[in-house]
Order: sequence, then C-alpha cells, then structure tokens
Amino acid sequence: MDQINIVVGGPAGAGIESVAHSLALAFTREGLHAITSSEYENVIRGGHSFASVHAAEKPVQSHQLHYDLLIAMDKNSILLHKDEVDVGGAIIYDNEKIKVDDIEFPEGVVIAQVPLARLAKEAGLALAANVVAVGAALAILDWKQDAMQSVLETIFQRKGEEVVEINHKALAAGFTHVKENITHRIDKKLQGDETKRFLMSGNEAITLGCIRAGIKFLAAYPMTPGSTIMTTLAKEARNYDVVVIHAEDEIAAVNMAIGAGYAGIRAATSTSGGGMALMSEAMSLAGQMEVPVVIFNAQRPGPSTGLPTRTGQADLRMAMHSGQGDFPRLVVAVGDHEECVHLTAEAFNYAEKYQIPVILLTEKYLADQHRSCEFDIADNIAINRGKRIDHVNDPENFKRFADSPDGVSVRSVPGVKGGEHTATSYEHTEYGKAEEEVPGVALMMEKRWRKVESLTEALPPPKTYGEGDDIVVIWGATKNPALGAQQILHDKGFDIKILQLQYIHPFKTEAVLEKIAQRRSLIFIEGNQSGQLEGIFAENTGIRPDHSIRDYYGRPMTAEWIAEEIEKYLTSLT
Amino acid sequence: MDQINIVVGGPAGAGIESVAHSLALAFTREGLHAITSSEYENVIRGGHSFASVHAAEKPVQSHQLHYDLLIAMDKNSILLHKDEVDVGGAIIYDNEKIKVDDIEFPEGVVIAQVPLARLAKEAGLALAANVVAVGAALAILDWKQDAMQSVLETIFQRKGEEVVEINHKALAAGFTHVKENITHRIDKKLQGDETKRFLMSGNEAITLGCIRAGIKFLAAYPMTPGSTIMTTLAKEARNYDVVVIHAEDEIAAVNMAIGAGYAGIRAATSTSGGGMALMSEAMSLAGQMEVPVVIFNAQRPGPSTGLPTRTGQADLRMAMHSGQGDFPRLVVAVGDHEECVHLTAEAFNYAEKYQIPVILLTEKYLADQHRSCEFDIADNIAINRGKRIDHVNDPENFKRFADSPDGVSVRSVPGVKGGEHTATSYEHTEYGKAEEEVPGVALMMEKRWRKVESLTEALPPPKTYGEGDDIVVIWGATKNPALGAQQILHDKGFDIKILQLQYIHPFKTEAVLEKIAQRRSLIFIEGNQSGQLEGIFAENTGIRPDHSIRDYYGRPMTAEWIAEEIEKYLTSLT
Amino acid sequence: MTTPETTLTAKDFSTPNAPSWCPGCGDFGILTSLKKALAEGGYEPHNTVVVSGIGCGSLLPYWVKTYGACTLHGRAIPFATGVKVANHDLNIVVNIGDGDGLGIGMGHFVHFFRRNFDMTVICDNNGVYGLTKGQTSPTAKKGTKTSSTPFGSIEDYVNGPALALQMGATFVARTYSADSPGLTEILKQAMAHRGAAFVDILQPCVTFNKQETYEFYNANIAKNPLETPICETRLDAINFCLTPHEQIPLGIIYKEDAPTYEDSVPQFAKGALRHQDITNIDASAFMHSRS
Amino acid sequence: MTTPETTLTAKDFSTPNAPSWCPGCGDFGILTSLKKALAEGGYEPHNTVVVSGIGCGSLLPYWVKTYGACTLHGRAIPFATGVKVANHDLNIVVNIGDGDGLGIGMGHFVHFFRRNFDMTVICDNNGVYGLTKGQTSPTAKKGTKTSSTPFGSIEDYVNGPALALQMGATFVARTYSADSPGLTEILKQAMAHRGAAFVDILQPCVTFNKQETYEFYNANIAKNPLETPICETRLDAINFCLTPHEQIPLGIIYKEDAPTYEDSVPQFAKGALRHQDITNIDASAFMHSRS
Ligand SMILES: Cc1ncc(C[n+]2csc(CCOP(=O)(O)OP(=O)(O)O)c2C)c(N)n1
Ligand SMILES: Cc1ncc(C[n+]2csc(CCOP(=O)(O)OP(=O)(O)O)c2C)c(N)n1
Ligand code: SF4
Ligand code: SF4
Ligand SMILES: [Mg+2]
Ligand SMILES: [Mg+2]
Repeated sequence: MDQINIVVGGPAGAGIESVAHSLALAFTREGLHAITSSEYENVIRGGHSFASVHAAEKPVQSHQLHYDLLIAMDKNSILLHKDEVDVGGAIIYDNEKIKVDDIEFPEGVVIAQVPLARLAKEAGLALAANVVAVGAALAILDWKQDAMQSVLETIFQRKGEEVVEINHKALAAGFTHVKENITHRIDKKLQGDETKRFLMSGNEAITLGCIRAGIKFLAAYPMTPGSTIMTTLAKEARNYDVVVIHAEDEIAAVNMAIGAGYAGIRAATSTSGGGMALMSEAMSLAGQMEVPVVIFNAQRPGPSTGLPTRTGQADLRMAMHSGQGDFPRLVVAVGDHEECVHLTAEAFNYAEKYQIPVILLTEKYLADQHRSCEFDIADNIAINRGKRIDHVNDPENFKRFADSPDGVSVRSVPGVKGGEHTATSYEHTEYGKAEEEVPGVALMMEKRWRKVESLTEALPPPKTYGEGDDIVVIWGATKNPALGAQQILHDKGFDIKILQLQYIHPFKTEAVLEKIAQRRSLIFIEGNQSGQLEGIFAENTGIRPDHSIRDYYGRPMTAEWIAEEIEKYLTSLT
Repeated sequence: MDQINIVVGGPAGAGIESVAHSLALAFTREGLHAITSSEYENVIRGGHSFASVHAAEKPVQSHQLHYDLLIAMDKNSILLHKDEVDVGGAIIYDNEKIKVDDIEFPEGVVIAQVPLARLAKEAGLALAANVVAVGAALAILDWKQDAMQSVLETIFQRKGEEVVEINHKALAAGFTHVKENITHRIDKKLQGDETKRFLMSGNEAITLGCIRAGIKFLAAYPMTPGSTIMTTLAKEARNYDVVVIHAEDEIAAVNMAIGAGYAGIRAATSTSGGGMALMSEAMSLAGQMEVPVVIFNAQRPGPSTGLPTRTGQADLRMAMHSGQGDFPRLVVAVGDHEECVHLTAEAFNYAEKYQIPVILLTEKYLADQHRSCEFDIADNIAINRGKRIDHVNDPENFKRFADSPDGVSVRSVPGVKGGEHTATSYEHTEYGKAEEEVPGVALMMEKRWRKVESLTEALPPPKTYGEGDDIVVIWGATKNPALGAQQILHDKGFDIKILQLQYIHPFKTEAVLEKIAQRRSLIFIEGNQSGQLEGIFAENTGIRPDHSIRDYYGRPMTAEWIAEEIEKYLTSLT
Repeated sequence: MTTPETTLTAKDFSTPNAPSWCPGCGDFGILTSLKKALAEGGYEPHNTVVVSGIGCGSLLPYWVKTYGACTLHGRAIPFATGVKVANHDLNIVVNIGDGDGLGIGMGHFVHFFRRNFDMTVICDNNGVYGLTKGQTSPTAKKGTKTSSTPFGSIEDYVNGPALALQMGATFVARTYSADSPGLTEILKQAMAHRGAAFVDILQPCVTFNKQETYEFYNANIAKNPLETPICETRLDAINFCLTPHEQIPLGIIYKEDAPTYEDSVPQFAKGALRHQDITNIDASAFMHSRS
Repeated sequence: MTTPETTLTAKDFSTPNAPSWCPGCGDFGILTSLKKALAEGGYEPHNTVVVSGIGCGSLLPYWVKTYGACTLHGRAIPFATGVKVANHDLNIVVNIGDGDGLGIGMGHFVHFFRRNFDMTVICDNNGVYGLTKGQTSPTAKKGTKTSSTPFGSIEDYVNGPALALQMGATFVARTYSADSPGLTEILKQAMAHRGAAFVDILQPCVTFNKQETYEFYNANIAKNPLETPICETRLDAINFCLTPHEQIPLGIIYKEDAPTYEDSVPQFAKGALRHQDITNIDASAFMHSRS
C-alpha cells in the first residue's frame, strides 16, 4: 500500500505538532486516511520535538520511523532525522538560517532549500515559517494547496480574515518557491475517496466516548498526557451540559467524582500515573461504598515523574491493586481510537451496572495520536444504568446493599424518597449501618465478591486477530503496531495470531485459555520492564510465556520493530 | 502443656485491655510466658470488647477461644463468652450489678459472684472494679497477689502512693472475697522460672527494632492499628534522640521520611492500609530517587475504612504495586515479636543497602498482642548503611547514580563536600540531571532493575518449620497459630511442613521452589479474600495451590481452627 | 428546595440505632440540634445529604435519617462537592472533624471556600483525634500533651473561622455543642444561607480532652445575639477572629450575599444534572468540528 | 552554618547545563538572584539544599550547584522538612510553584508555617500551570480563561502572603523576578532569618500568562524599602495583604523573631542528627521499663 510519510522536527514552541496536525487534517479532507505521532521533551520551548504524519488510501495501521519527507525547522532536526529519510525522499530546511557545511546528507535524498523565515516574514508573519514549510512540502509531494488552504481557514478564522490571509500567503510562498526552484517530486499517487471523515486524538476519542455515555461531571487535575481529556471536555461543557472542575488535586478530583456517582450522575476523573497513585485510597472507597466511577489514566513512563511526555505501559498492576483490601473493580485497556470511544462508554456502563470503580488505561502514544475517523465511530452505544430506582415501595425495609445473586443491589440516590440510607466506607449491614460481627461482615464481603464473578462472566472474551500457532499477547496501544507487524510477518511467511486483552482485571481465565489452547509458542509484548501482563497471565492461568518482548524506554513500538523481534524469535524456534 | 487461659469482657472504656495486660505482666514477672489477644469495636466507650491472657511455662504459641476463667464486666460478656469456658472453669461477675436469672450457664462451670463495684467503692475508687476482678481471678487460680501488687505499683506509681494504695486494696478485696466465699479453685500448677523477661506488644517490638536500628526520625499520622508505633516512639524520643512528628497527613509523613532518608538518617513512617494507599506516589519517588525509607503498615481489614479495629492480611498486593511504574522495592511481612524486632532492623539495612523503599507489613493481631520476651531479643543486630561516603575524591566527576554491577551507586548526602547533586523524580543521568534519550533512559532503568536481581540474591531463603509432604504456606502473623496447628496435627498423626514467606517481594523463586520440591499437596492460608500470596506464588512459580484456607472476617485465626481446616483437607485426600 | 408536604419534627430525622459516642460526648448535642434545625428549616430527609469524613463526630450520618455518607478521613468536602454537582437542589451538610477537616483535609477546606458552593460545613471541633484515641489535633493549643506529642505540641493551632473567612466563606459562625438553642439557630441560618457556610462547633471530648471541658467552656464563652452578624466586613471579621478575646465569642461572625458557584455555571440552570436524559446524546457537533 | 573558607561568587553556584525555560521566562531572574544571594550570604554548595516540587520553576535545582531535589508535585515542603530534621545545620530553600505549593500542596503549605522550621520557601508565582501548558492556577484572578477554565475560573484567587501570615510565618515578603536587586536582597534576608520564611515572587510566564506580563508588572508594582518590614504586627500585615492597593506592594511585609521548631526539640541540641553514631544503640532501658 502506498503511503505518505512526513516528519517535521524542531524545538518545542516552533509549531511542530500543528504542522503534523494540519497536514493530517488536510489529507483527511482529501479523503485519505491519516495518523500522526509525536515526540516532545519535557520543556515548553526549545529542546527537540518531532511529529510525523502518515497518510494512505486505507486506514494506516501504525507510525513508522522512516519518511519520504523531513521538514527540519532547525539544524538539530536535520542531524537527528536525515538518515531516516528514504531514498527518493527529500529534506526541507531553511538554507538562510541553517549552515549545513558540516552535515553529510544521505545519498539519494533531495535537499530542498527553502528560505522559510524570510518567506514567512515577507508574507507578513515571522511565526509562520512552519506554514511556509507546509507549502513547500505540498509542492514536493506534487499535491494541491486547496485542502490545506481550507485547513488554515478553519484554524485561523477566529483570529480574523487578515491572519487567514497571511497564512495563505505563507503557504503559497513555500509552495511557489519549490515549484520554481526545485524539480524533484515525490509522487505517491494517492487518491482520496469521497467519504467525509474527521480527525481526532485518542484523548479526544475518550472525550467523545464520555459525551456519548452521558457524562455529567469530570473533576480532574492537569497531568500530561491525561490533561487533554479535561481540556477537551471543558471546552464542550456548555454544549453537552457537563460540569468540569479543575480540582485542587487528584484526591479531590476522584472524591468529587465518587460523590457525584453516589448522587446519581455519570462522573469521571482523568489523570496519569502519579495522579492515579494519589487516587488509591478513593478507589477502595468506591469499592466499599459500591459507587460507580470511571478513572482515566493516560500512562507515561515512571517510576515517579519519570518521562512526563513519553509513552509507556507500566501502570497496569497499580490499576489493579491500588487501594487497601480486596474489592471488585474493572481494569480496561484501550487499543485504538475506536476502542477509546466504545470502551469508554462501556466503562460507564460497567461502573453503573456493577457499582464499582472502573479504571481505563490509555497511554501517551494513543492519547496524543490523531487519526482520521469515520462518522459512525460513536454509533451503537447503548446506555445501561444498572439497578437504579426512582421510587421505593417499602421505605422501612429498603436495603441499599441487599444481598443478591449477582452481588449487585438496587440503588437509590439522594432525592429519591424512601431510599434514604448511609453509604459508608466502613463495613456495613445491608441497610448501610455499621457492622462488625462476623456473619454480617461475611455477608457483605461475599456479596461484593460475587460481583467479581458476575462481572467476569459478563465480560466479552479477549480479541484475537488472525490465525497461527505462535500467539502474540498484547494490551493497549500496542494493538496497531502489532497488527502492522502481523502483516509484515505474513508477507515474510510467518503467520501469527494476536491476542489482545482489553478487559484485564478481573481476568476471564477460561476464555483466555480457550484462545490459546492450540499453540506452538506464547509471546508477550509489553511496554514495561517487569512484564506486568505476563505476571497477571501466569497468576491466573499458571502459564508463563515462551518469549517476552519489552520496550520501556518511553517510545512507541513500531510495526517494523515488533516484526523484527518476533521474526528473530520464531526463526530461533525452527 | 498446662496453660492458664483467662478472658475478660466488657464495654470499651471499662479497662478490659489493662486487665489482660496487667495479668500478663504479673505472670511474666513470675517467670511464666504470657501472651494477650484483644478484640474491640470501633467505639471509644461502650460496645463489646474482650481480651485474653494465656500463660504457660513455655512460650505460648497462640491465643485460643476457650478459657479457664471468664471475667465478665457486663452482662453481655457473660452471654457472649459463657460457652467458651471449659469444664472446671469459672465465671466471675458482679452479682450486685448483673441480673442473671435469664441466663443459662454451661454445666461444670463455677459461677463466682463478686460484688466488684461495691468492693471497688469500698476500696476508695469506683473505677477500680476491674482491679477487684483481677484479685478475684488470682484467688480462684490459687495464685498469690505479690506479682500483681508490684504490677499495680508500676502502673500507678506516677499517680502517687495513695492511688497505688487504693488499687492494692481493691485487689485484696477481690482476692479476699473469693478466698472467703468461694471454694472452687482452678489449679494449673504452673511454675515460673528465674529468668527475667519483659512484656511488649508487636508494635512495641517494631519500635524496639527501630531504636536498635538507629532510627532518627519517624513522621506519621495516626491510624489504628499503626498508631502505637508512633506513640511508643514519641515517648522514647528524648531517650534515643529521635524526632517524631505527627504530620498533617500520610502524604506529608512519607515525604518527610523520604527527605530525611535523602539527607542521610534512618527514617520511617507508620500507618495502616488507608494511609499507605496515600503513600503510593511517594513510594515511586523513593524508587526513582533511590532513597532509603521504611514504611510500616499495620494491616486491618478493608476495603476502605472497613473494620478499623480488627485484623487482616489484605494489603500485600498494594504494598507490592502502589505507585506508578516499575521500580525496586522490598516487601517484608513479620510473623511474631522477634521478627518485629529483627526484620524491622533488617528493613532499615536493606533500605540503605539497596537505596529503596521497604514496606514492612504487620497486622492488628500481632501489632496489639503482648508477649513475654527475653532480654536478648534485640541482640545480634548489625547495622549496614550501604554505600555511603563522607568524602568525595573527584567532585567534578561524582556520579551519584553511577552504574554498577549490583545496581547500587555510592551515595553522598547534603553536608558532604563535593557530593552535591540533584536527586530527582524525573528520569536522569548518572549525575542526576534530566535525561530523556533512549540510551540514557535504558542505562538508568536497567541499573535500577539490577537492584532487584542483587536484592533477590541477597535475601535469605524462606523459612520452613517441620517436615511433611503436605506443605502449608503462610505469611505474617499466621505464623504462631500455624505452628500451634502443626503441633495439634502432629498429635493427631498428621505431619505438615510450614513454609513462611517473610520476604515476599521480590520473590526468591528458586529458593522457594527448592523448599516445595518434594510434596504431596500445597495448602495456602491467608487472611484475605482474593488469595493474594497465592497469586504472587503462581505468578512467579507457575504453581497454583491444591487447597486454600482463607479467613477475611477480621478475627485472628486460632491454631485449633487451622488444624481443623487442614485436617479436613488432608482427610479428603486419602 | 421543595416544601415538605407535612411539617416534620426532629424525630422524623432520627434513626432507630443509638449513637455509639461516649456518654456525655459533645457530639450528641450536635446531632440533636442538627435534626431540629433540619425539621425547623423545612428540609426533607430525601432531599438532604449529610456527608462526613472519618472520626468520632463523622459517625453522625448513621444517626440522621436523611441520605448520608461516611466517606474518607479528610475527604468529605470533595465528596460532597460531587454530590452538589449531581444535584444542586439538595441541602448538603458536610460534617468534618478538626483532625479530618483541618488536618489531612486542609487542602480541600481551603480550596472549597474559594468556590462558594451553596453547602454548609460544620466542624466538630474537640481539639483531639478522638477516634484514634486522643492525639493532638490542629486546633489544639501549642504545648498540648497527648500520646502523639508527649512533650507538648510545637505547632500553633489552626483558627478555622479565620481561615474560612480568608478563603472566601460567605457565612462563618462559631458555636458550642452544649448551647442547644444557639447551635440549632446557627445551623438553620447556615443551611438557609446561599453560599459556602462554615460553622465551627466547640465540642467537648469528655474522654480525651481534659482542658476544653464543659466546665471550661461554660466559664469561658460569650454568646452574641444571632440576629445580625458580629462583623460587617470580611476584613473586620478576620481581625475579630484573630484577635484574642477574654471570652471565646460565639455567634455569627460574618455573612455576605455573593453569587454561588452554581450561579456561574449555566449548565445548572436547566435543573439538577441527575435528572437529565442521557440515553441518546448527539455528539455529531463534536465530530464535525474536527472534520 | 559554617563560614566558607573562601568567598564564593554566584558562578560557584552555577552548573554547566543551561536552563530549559522558555526564553524570557521569569524563572531565569529567580535563578540568578538565588545564586547571588547564596554567594553573598556566605553559604556553601555542600551545606545548601534546594528542594522543589514539579513545575517549570521547580526545575531550578538542576541549575544550582548545591544539593538539590526535584521531588513530587506539591510535596517539596514535607520532603524539605525531612531534610531539615536530618541535618538542621543546612541552609534549606524550598522552591514551590503556585500550582504546586498552593494547589495540590496547600495542606502542607498551611501546616508548615505552624511549625516555624528555619527554612525559606519561595514561590514562583506565575498564575498558571506552566509545565502542563497553561491551566489556571490558584493565584489566577477570578474569571481567568485557560484551557482548564475556558469560560473563566469561578474560584477566588489564593493570597499566598496573607495565608502564610495567618498560619504563623515569621518572615513574609513579596518580590518580582525582574527586580534583581530587590529579589536578591529579600532572598538573602529570608535565608538569614531564623524561622519559616515565605517569599512570593511575581514571575511572568511569557508563554501562557498574557495578563501578568513584564509590561503589566513594570507598570503596576510599588517597591518598598527593604531595611524594615512594611508592617509592625502580624495582624497589620494580614490586613495589609488583604487590602486592595493601587499598585502591587513589593517588599518585606512582616518579620518576627520567634523560637523555631528546632529550638523546641532538645534532640537537636547535640548537633545534626545525621552525625550521630547508630552502630550499637543500647535499648535495654526500653525493655526494662516493660519488665
Ligand atoms: C487516611 C486515613 N488516615 C488516618 C485515619 C485514622 N483516623 C480515623 S479518625 C482519625 C482522626 C479523627 O479526628 P477528628 O477528625 O478530629 O475527629 P474526632 O474523632 O475527634 O471527632 C484518624 C486519624 C483514617 N481513617 N484514614
Ligand atoms: C501528582 C501530580 N499531578 C499532576 C502533575 C502534573 N504537573 C506537573 S507540573 C504541574 C503544574 C505546574 O504548575 P506550577 O506549580 O504553577 O509551576 P509552573 O510550571 O507554573 O512553574 C502539574 C499539574 C504531576 N507531576 N504530579
Ligand atoms: S472519644 Fe471524645 S469525641 Fe469521641 S465519642 Fe468519646 S467523647 Fe466523643
Ligand atoms: S511555560 Fe512559562 S513558566 Fe514555563 S518556562 Fe515557559 S515562560 Fe517559564
Ligand atoms: Mg477531633
Ligand atoms: Mg505556576
């Protein structure tokens, strides 16, 4: 499949991500499928960041680390990315700003010198050098300016006609400069279709899932890369009658959400690992009080502050075991944009149906990755609010925590007459009063535990993709790179079966065992050091992997790398 | 082995625990070995609490729930405990206060009517009814008053001669009343030896371990049953030059301790489950910064506030997985008083040697249990402060986080010239500066992980007791009841081997496998609902238990109950 | 607030179980007055929520026949804030302890009053950590000796009313658990007040606080009339709270009409969020704006 | 504090790496003045510890050649307190952000000043959460629009100096990152002060705060002489801070000599705890008292 791959590099603050975003949006408008991927440092300006856009006629599986085109906004970017440009590709840079005498360019790559800064200034805005670069890029790709012009309109319209005008000029300047001075073209012959699509990031997809699920309250405290769930929803607050509170800390945020859940609305909080660590005690509260709440954790690499702007998958065990004591909870991990929407909506359903805390794990790679999406992505979402009542028949005998076969009791919320009760973090009776005696304690402990059983039963079986005797187990955003790897391996004659665990805790042991019953080898790919999913797998099935692939350096895995690693292992088997 | 078993019951605030404590101290002074066990509700006054004393010529393994003597300070206590009195035993109660017409007493038990309140008032202090009861108890046991008189002196001397006098009178009044009015005697023919011993609770033993380990700072926030570590050490602060701060919350407490650890003193914090949940984020900080810190968690049953005054073992997984990301830490669980002292001291050693957070788990049963201890209990404690330096030879090149074969780097602390560096929660270089590039990240991630390997290597193998093909795996304070059960089972012809895991995480897989290599069955006993240790065991060994015994109702297991459960299972095998 | 169909009495707010506090505990007085104030204020059990943290006083929700929640130590305020967001028609009383609300919960206490949600925070101020057996609380005077500070506390005490005032509380009062009429009246006014109210209740802990006993308070309090607040401006009120007085002044220290948080959020204007239909929300605008 | 053998200059407190702040960020001024104040105050690198939380400003320890710690968001104060306990001879500067110290870290901030440990807390007050891309901070004025409050914040802002004063801070000042001499002098005085000092530093965030810019501050500050504090009593100082002023007053607002926490703990009298020998502690008294 032909695919356009562009990378833009430069210091933070130079508009790197907006170049990638606007290109992706332009490709989307032209009926192509685009994704982005970005890497930035923990600084607000300076340092080195880069973002890539990948576009094709069919959905793009995952990003890659070699490109047709490098847009270098500084010298460092040339040095760091020049060898990632494929033969036949090009490097755009500002020849009036960057001296390249000491740089050895790779062979077979065209050096496109474009005076970005000067052209931008001439267009009327020094800051628009990145727009000039986009114009140059389009010309080298032998592409038209139309879609990008409309994208610039969308982006800058709220700043007024004049700003739009200047940006259009900057775009044209870059475009024309290449047309007039550079002959080389990268011709990918991609043809978009007629379907209208839209572009959103993983965190926007989660926000969309929240909106469709009927969220009414999000309380959160900023933490990269989780913050954009809060900020995206905050902007939509008045459109969807949602209240968003930037709380004083994560402990307040999660307790606010739990209070709201207790009082009958769908509420959530979003954060990253350090923030979720602070929510530990409250998770146990929700477990004991049987209050629905959804916690989003966009993972980044730890330990501790770690690598705040990078990606990782090392908070799975924490999600499962934070909070004192044993209590039912659900841990879900999303693999792509569509799952961000749907599993988010399901998270709210499970939270309310089982009256439990649900932790949804995403990760920086997916959280920030933009993707062209179909407009039906948020269709087929059913709302299930569980055992709620708005009228209590026998108030004297209303047992909020009544024992029941599935462990779930009928729930009244403040405002419902006759349903008054105390929800308490202490062990309690079916009525919600303090209980310390063994039979009463046993009744409640076992009632709650029955929810683990009924929930496990209700969860869908794990997903598999493809067939093969070598089974590759993955979770989270490794999904797309792994699917890409599957294709690469297939082309090389290796057929693997991918097993993706979305609902990880509680563990649906029987269903998992069924999926791996026939196998030659079991391979785990994880974005953490200790092999967290491996441990969980072994704990529940007694089966340890035959081979482990782990990447915990903060960068997303590529399909190529995964394919290579798996091929190495499979080759060693034979 | 002959053993005296006394239970005293009554409302909170009636001096129940002090009766048990003073009897245990008196027996200790007479050269016997005593233990106590207590149960109380989450109220300050009223409700039902009870405490028992068990004394014998040899160390008492564990408490039991049947007694020679019941001292009932209210009617409820008669009702709740009368059937726990063995034939030949006696029940002491205040016949002028409690009407017993509607009570059916068990047969073969003597009813000792003692006007406790009146005699106390006559002695000069209405509050001393419990002392009168103690006097009565001693008389029924055909015991002397001497030791108890000296105990009362010890307890009341700081209140003045007069108070001691009154208590002596109250004691004598109960004693004489029985001598004169009740003929029945419980004659256990116990003879103490000449060895001097002392009486301390599990939490006092941890405090003793802290003192011997050279603790200089404890920052804590009260939480039952962890508070007594703080309060015991606070009292000793000036004797051992320790600073104790009652912090504003657990987050402050643990971060204060980590700051102190960074600055070179041995520091700790003590709490229970909910408090430890709040320390989650800071654990990861200590892991990333490589700062030694010790966290004591005296477990009580959750989830959430749960049963604040009861016992349980459900915080093991939380201790292992709290805090974002993967980082080295050590989780230790103590089984008895001697381990409270020694493993506490070792906790500080491991924390400093490996520059990691160490979590020491105890539980309410052990935390509050008093036991007669030998004066050599705190001998043989070696201090190992790890790789510290007080002089830096080459300041320009001082790498605080230098890579090394065992993952441990040489450590300088503020005040040491030339050792200046930044300790940071971000990923960093060997010098402690921010690091985001893959090779640098890999270096540090792998350096730290090497500590897991070297630590695992260094940990002692798990303990076993006895020999047998049926192996019973336990952790924490189940130790003594399990040892008691072993004896009971042996007497019935079943020989079991007990495997106690003290150092649970990291898991010393090879050593564990060796200990269970030869077996017929593997039985786990745990004080939690989900089988946390079972899961850890399976995760690491791939082996799941043949039988699980779990008690999560908040009460300590007895040797009898464990023996019964194991016997049932073993019988089912044959 | 809907008006109750029939007039309720304090009894209608009682639960069958008896409180487990120590005999003589000041918390009994708070419970009694709260039930009275709820009845006299015309509130109904199902439209009232009493949210507490963890502590002796925080057991109170068990014994009030309304909706209630015993949450986490220090977290009553954020939990209650969530309840308010879900249904801002409810009458919400947040019952904090001095350790609970001003120790571990301090961050929430401070930030809460910046928002001016229409809720009433009452503090069982007994100078000790009662439920954990008497350690020093943040409101205990410097030098207090307890098991956690056996050589005397080194910290200055926290002045709850002054702090609430500085952070923007729009109703601040101090009262005494044994002054039943005063306490009841203040609770009524606090609940009727539109905005964030703080009521500091001097509450003798008969078991652990041997300084601030009934005798002490009876001899050292000065009641002010409850018709008008003692101070007219916030700054005066802060000064009043921070200035030492011969006798501890009781009464309504300050009161102010100001827009509530709810007033500033148009999402609330359509009625309680919890009544909104969520079955089929049309999110196409969200998607279109990204196309 | 030991006197340095040779006189050091600000350069001796510099590290080779260049700060990663945005060009023009107010944090540069704070870094420069701090290094100068350390040199001029006669402190030595190895006896100084700069402890920060997480935020833009909190990256500062990386670029001061002393001992340093970038801890957790909001937890610099308790961490630093532990450092002080370990070695109270150290000069400890705690660098908090307004989100860090007055948002998530509020509980610690408040309780810290009740203790009067001899430490200096400085706040990079820029009205935003810089490092997480510009959300509303607790010191942002009501109505502030950022990505977390796109319709304007509803909370009243937090007045750090007033709060520190109310909680017992014994040295409180406000200064401006671009007023290098004033900032340096205040930092020197704050570090020299025996007790808990708080220095609020107005710090322009050139990237995210488009209100409180250099232009704004340059036009709206009023410097007071630094020889004597502006206010003579704590109450006056609180009033001063809470009263609106035409121009934002800079200077030392209040200062007081009072016993420090360390003064009240005899364990410290024998010297820094970290120098005590712990190899063979005799605990027999502990055991004997229980026999
Ligand atoms: C996170 C956490 N830390 C500690 C505790 C233990 N705890 C329970 S109540 C309490 C103090 C109660 O004091 P206060 O709030 O003043 O209420 P009072 O009992 O005096 O009414 C503490 C520390 C807890 N439950 N949770
Ligand atoms: C527990 C936790 N929550 C959230 C974050 C994310 N975070 C990092 S810096 C920051 C805010 C910084 O604001 P401020 O303290 O004002 O410092 P500034 O960047 O403005 O200097 C936040 C929320 C974190 N690191 N840890
Ligand atoms: S301990 Fe004090 S506050 Fe708690 S119930 Fe008893 S008297 Fe009341
Ligand atoms: S974002 Fe603001 S505070 Fe952060 S470095 Fe840039 S200018 Fe400074
Ligand atoms: Mg209290
Ligand atoms: Mg800031």
